[in-house]
Amino acid sequence: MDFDWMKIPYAFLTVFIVVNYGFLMGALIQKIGARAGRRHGIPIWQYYLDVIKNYGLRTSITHGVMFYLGPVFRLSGGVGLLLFMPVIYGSYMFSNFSFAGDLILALYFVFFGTLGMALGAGESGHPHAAIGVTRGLQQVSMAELPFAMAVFSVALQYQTLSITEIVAAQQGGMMNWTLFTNPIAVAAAMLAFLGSMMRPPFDVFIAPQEIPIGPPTEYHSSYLALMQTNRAIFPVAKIVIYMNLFFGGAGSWPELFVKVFFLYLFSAFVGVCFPRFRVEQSIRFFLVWAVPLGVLSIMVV
Amino acid sequence: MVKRLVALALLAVFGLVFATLLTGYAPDAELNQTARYYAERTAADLGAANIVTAIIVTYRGLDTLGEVTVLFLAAAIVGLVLAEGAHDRSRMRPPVGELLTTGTRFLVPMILLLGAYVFVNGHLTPGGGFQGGAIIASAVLLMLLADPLRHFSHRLISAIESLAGILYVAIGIAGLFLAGGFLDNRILPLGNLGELASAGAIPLIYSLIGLKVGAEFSSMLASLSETEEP
Amino acid sequence: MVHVVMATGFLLILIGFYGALTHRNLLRMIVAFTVADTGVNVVIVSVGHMRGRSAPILDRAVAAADAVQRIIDPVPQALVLTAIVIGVGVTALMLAYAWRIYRQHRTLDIARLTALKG
Amino acid sequence: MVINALHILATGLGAAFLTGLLDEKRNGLAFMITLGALAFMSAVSAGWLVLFAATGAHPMDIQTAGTPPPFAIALRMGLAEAALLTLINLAGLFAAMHMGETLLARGRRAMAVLLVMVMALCGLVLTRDLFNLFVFFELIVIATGGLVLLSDDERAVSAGFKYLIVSQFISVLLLVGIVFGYHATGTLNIDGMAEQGSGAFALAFFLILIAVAAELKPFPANGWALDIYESAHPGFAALFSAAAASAALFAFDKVLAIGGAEWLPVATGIGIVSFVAGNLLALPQTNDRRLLGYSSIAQSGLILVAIGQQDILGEHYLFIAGGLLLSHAVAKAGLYWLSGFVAGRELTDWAALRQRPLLVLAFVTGIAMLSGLPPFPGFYAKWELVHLLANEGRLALLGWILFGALVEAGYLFRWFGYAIKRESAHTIDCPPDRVIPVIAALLAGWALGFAWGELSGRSNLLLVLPLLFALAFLLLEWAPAWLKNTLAIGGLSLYFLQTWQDYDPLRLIFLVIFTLGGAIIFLASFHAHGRRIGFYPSAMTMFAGMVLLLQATDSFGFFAAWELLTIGSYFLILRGKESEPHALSYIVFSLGGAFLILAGFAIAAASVVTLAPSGAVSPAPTFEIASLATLAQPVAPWVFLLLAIGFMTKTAAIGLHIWLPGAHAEAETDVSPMVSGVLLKAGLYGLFVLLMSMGRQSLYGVDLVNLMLWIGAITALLGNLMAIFQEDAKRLLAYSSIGQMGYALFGLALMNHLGWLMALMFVINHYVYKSMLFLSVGGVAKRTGTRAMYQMGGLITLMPLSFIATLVGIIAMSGVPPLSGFGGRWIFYNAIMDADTRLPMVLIFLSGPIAFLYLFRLIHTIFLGQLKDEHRRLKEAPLSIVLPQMIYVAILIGVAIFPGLILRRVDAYISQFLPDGALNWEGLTITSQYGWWNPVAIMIVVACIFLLIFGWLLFVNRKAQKVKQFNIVFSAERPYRPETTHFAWNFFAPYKKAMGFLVQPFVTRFWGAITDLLHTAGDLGRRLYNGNGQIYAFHFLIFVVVVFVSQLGM
Repeated sequence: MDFDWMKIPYAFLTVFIVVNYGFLMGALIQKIGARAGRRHGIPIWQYYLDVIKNYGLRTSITHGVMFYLGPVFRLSGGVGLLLFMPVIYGSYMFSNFSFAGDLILALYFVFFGTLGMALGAGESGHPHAAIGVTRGLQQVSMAELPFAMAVFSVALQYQTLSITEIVAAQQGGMMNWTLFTNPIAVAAAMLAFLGSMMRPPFDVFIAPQEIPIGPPTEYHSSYLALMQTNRAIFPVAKIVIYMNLFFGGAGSWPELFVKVFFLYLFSAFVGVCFPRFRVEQSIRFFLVWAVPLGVLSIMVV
Repeated sequence: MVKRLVALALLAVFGLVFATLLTGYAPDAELNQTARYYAERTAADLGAANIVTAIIVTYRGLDTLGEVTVLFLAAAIVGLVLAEGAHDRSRMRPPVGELLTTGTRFLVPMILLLGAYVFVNGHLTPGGGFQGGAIIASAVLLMLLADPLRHFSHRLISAIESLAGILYVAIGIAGLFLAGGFLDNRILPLGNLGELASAGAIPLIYSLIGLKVGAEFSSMLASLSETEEP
Repeated sequence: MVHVVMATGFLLILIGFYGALTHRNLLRMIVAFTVADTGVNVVIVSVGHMRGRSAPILDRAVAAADAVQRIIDPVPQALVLTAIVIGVGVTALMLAYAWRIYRQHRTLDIARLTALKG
Repeated sequence: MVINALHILATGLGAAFLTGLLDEKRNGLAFMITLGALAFMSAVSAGWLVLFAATGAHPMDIQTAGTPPPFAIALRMGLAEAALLTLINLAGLFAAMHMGETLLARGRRAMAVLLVMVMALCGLVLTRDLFNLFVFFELIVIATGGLVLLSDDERAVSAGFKYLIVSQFISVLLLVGIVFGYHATGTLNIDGMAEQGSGAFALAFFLILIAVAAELKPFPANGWALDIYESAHPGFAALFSAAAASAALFAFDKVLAIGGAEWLPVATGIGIVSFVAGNLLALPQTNDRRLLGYSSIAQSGLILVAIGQQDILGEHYLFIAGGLLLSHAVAKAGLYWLSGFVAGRELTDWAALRQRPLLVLAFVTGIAMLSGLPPFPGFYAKWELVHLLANEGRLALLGWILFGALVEAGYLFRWFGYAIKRESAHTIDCPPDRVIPVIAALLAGWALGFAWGELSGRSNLLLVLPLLFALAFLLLEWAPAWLKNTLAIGGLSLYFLQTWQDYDPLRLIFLVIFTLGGAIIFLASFHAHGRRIGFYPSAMTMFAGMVLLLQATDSFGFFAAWELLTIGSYFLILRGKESEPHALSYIVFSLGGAFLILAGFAIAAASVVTLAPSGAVSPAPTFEIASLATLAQPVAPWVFLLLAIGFMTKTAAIGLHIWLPGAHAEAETDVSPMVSGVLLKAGLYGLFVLLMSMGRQSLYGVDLVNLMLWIGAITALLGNLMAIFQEDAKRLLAYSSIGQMGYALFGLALMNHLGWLMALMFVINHYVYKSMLFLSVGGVAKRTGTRAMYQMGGLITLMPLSFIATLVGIIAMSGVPPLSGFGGRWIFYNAIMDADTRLPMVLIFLSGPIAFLYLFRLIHTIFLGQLKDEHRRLKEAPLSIVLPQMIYVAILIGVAIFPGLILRRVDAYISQFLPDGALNWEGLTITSQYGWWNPVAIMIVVACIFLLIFGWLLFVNRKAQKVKQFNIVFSAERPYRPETTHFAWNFFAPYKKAMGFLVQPFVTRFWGAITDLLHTAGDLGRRLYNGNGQIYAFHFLIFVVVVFVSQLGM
């Protein structure tokens, strides 16, 4: 695997597909959530409208350099994460820039956007921005733990850190999926998944945004547009990791769409059923329920 | 009370130690090697009739030099300590009996003579510098008793003491150069055993010691007498 | 006989020690030490003693030739002299100290001289 | 030509008598006579010393009275005697100078007493006659009684009396013993008695021995001595401690020869009890002279132990006992003389010394000598002693010695800390007659250090170039800081250029960090003005220690270097404003660790066998580090354990970490990066060496390396966790260092190829980003005048360069691609794939994100959020502090793109030890057996995406203006006070609620409890000394009885 100029248009293509899919799926999930709450919900194209509107707006204020860079980091993180993975198994076209690194690169690049966003929001000078960021970081630090262990378990199981090879090992029927060959690791990872999807019960850190004065008030117009774009790409990219590691990967776009949708739905499903945890409660939850599972998965693999 | 009990318990252990030493002690039937050497050689080597004196002044002369120094030190320190009890010349002279005053006048020269005799003959008869010195000091004591306000010249006492000391050391060093070693008495002719002018430098040294000891004791006595009641 | 003398010496030492340990008055302690010193001197002298012999002085009674058979061990005699003199020096020093202490503190009680401790 | 030794005695006496001839008023002349006599006596002794030292002549017997021993008193002059006489007479001479004023006031009698004292001490050393020994002892007692009175302190009188009481008991026992000994052997000559042995008069010998032992002021029969030390004139206390104690020790040694080997344990027992108890009791002291007194007792105890161990010390006996004795004597004399300059008697009053740097140097020299630090004789002596003890398997004794030495170092360095950090109202005046003795002690200390280095038969530390270079800065203290700084940078760089070819790749990495790394940090030191006294010698000693550590091939060189870097860094750390307690805990932990290393080396040496030049097989007093590999069971795991704990103390592994946060946080701006970025690597180097040579070890079925793995993981977790709760920026970084060192330890303990590679990456990365962050934060702290992060905020626009450095630093540190931290993480994951143990990884997984938390806190609360009113006019940190940061940024990016430049060589080097799992460095991609990583590609991809989006955003928002600080809405109000809207304090409160139980200060409490326990023990022990002279007599008698009973039992 090496660089090839053709990879650049292919990468754009991947991003384009994922963005569209992300918009649609996001709206769909939101609608499902609304229906579960006996509300009508948003139209399926709502995100397009939002994004187009926001890209069209021009702002005349900024809070400073880092404020500027926040959304840039954010979106770079999402796009980069997507592009450092082979999205479609067996497809050269959609293997993107996965020659640059393996699973570990993907795992760590997740934090790139988080870091930038945290910094950018911080410079707005608004205390709620910092409160939200710290809450998110605290929760994620514990939520990531079972996931990291699950990844380690899977890597040990397949004796490789290459995503492609992990997916390859799961080919040949559903029973070869990690879900069935290493169910404990998957259980741990799926709990972690809940924690990282910014949905109830683990979404208290976006509370400062909900009272509408957090980052979204400070980030408006094109800043917000970038962030919304990222909110379409990033969850998908993240779920793609899960899918590749635990659910046999995807040999084609439709397969990917379906798997990602159901995984996303899982978090939405849990989200509508449970009330919100405070941060320390989430930390304890992960510590008590998810971490032991992760430890177990490492031990038994 | 506890203190006494502890003291008794401790001393019981020491008693035990001493008792063991005591029961284990058997007097020698023969002189041991050192004593035998002294018994056999003193007369011939050093020419001193009094073997104890020979040991004190010559064989173990370094001890004796130390001994003299002990007294010197004690006198110096007593002087140092008492110096601050600046004596009070204006105090009343306590009443002293006529008998004592007269007796003193009569006795002091004789005591001094006896003292000199004792240390000059130290190598021949029992006695010696220390004994003689003490006798001389007793004369000073008597004088002080007779006249408690009497003032002795510290300058003189200390000059005697120091001169005697320096000469003593000088004789010792002379032994290094003229005879077999430090404090060797054979820098002077040994003479005939039993005579006054015999045993080399021993009589000289013992006389110096006598003077020195006498001066030291006197100095202490004088210091004490000049000190007021604390 | 020698044993009796020696035992007396040891006893004097113990008595002196006991006195020094139990009396709190400086002067009494000094006296106790002189008792103990005396005890030591007695012990020293007794060690040199040999039954039936005479003092180590060569005179008409003891000729130089048979001194070896006739005299007692002269060394302890020499030692005891030194010990006595040293004892005197130390006693004088202690007395001077006692005077100075009394002058300073108006007490001779050893238990009250505890400005320095720990 | 030398002069008969008897002239020494005769001169002393003659001069004493001569003063009596003088008029009471002519004290000046008497004083000249006194000084002249003492100078003559010193010269004669020195002549003998030179003779014996130069020719190696045999000891010479000196007869008196023209009669051979045993019939007359004989003296003996040999090397030891000559050395002691020189010491005693010089001490007397300088004591006379020091006490000049008092002596002149008290008159000729006082001078005579002093002369007799010195003479008697000489006599005690020279004489070979037991009774003569007694006479000299009594002379010393009486002279002491006199000299005590020279004090201005009225309490001295009662102290002197207490001394006289006890000495009366002593002399009674001694006399009884002597006379019975004479009766049993028929001689008073010590050699004659020794020939016959003490079997026939064991009880009498016991009395003699115990009486002489009591003159050494053994615990607990020493209350009187302490009172004298406390109240006497310091000039005399110096003589009492230096000369009298030394002479008494020598006398004890002579007497012990009569008893023979069976009595040696008595000496050892008394010695070790005194050593440990003396040091413990010194711990709670606040009076300087009393503390020195306790220390003297302890030191005498140590020398007594050496005397008691002479059966195994063999030919090294004089070297060891002499080294200990001379260091103690010189140091103690110097310190007592110094105390004469200090007006107050509290330890803190020594702060007045700071007015005279020379006196501070003398002070520190004294303390280093007492603590047995290099390059002083005590260091060499301790090395030999410990090795010989280990060789004989006397490990309990060895342990107690090291324990006592640690306690001693503890209170001495605490005291030094007071002197450097506290304030004193007193001033110091330096009359020449008082300064000369101190300078003499100072010079003597260094001269002895040189002499012992020469005698040691190993490399003389005072001839080692790096150390000389460091010490040369002592002579340059007059120069301005910028000049010294330039020299320091030049020296480090030149050293690197000269030597880099001599090293293998692993050591080369360390060398680069130790020299060039240090030089970069020194760039920041250009910000200091003035002369910066004390900084350069300390810093350069530390760097000298570090480069010597890399050079060292044998255990001695290694340990010496280790101690040097410890001392240097201690002085550096102590320079911080509030660093006094932290520097103390640093030095105590470091020395504790060093002692464990020493013990480990000693035990190892005992079983490493080398060929002596003659071809005979003998245990090695020092050995090649590499031969640790040849150690066999059952010694090997123990050695491993000791060394590992020692090194882990330096890397602040959890449990041994409590010194680090304060030490690193309170240090000066440019010192923090030195001790954190550079110094910590020395510990890692030690661990590298240890693991490379010894590999896996297990003890009672516990795999020690596995244990280290756990410790590393726990350290990483807890270090990071503690870091997130800090409000102080530098403390945060310090705790983060603990965590980072945990990572490195973990990597090493993985014992696989990639684990080591990862540890090495941490070595490099940690150096770069921790130095950078410390400089950046230090610059901010310098400008804002605080280190509390919640008092900062919004500094990004005012200090943009510092911000960039911090930003790059935290990206690198958190392991987020594309910067170099990611490489470490990638190697880590590959490494753990190979590991046998999996559970500890969990902790590492957790600590990664936690690191992210504190990094965010660091950058947010300082540079983002709300700018405070009082900071509105701040400027960027000084150029000298910013410049190295920018260099680091460049290095970080360089390393991030081309990690292979350095790592591939190391990778190849590690393959020698652990061939499996080497990486493949072909092309730009780094490949392991599990995955791959292409730093260049990552950098390009990320940069392209980033710039693309950024460019677009810039374009569309080209007209955006920066809004005012308070142009935000906060709870429906427009805030106007930055304090209320800067979210910074208690930043991670929920985390504390959830995980706070992990960071309860258990370890601090544990060590605090230990310290309290020691202090309490010391305090209880002090109550023995209730000041009552009679009780002291009881102590003496009890001491005798206890020794008697235990001797019966043996």
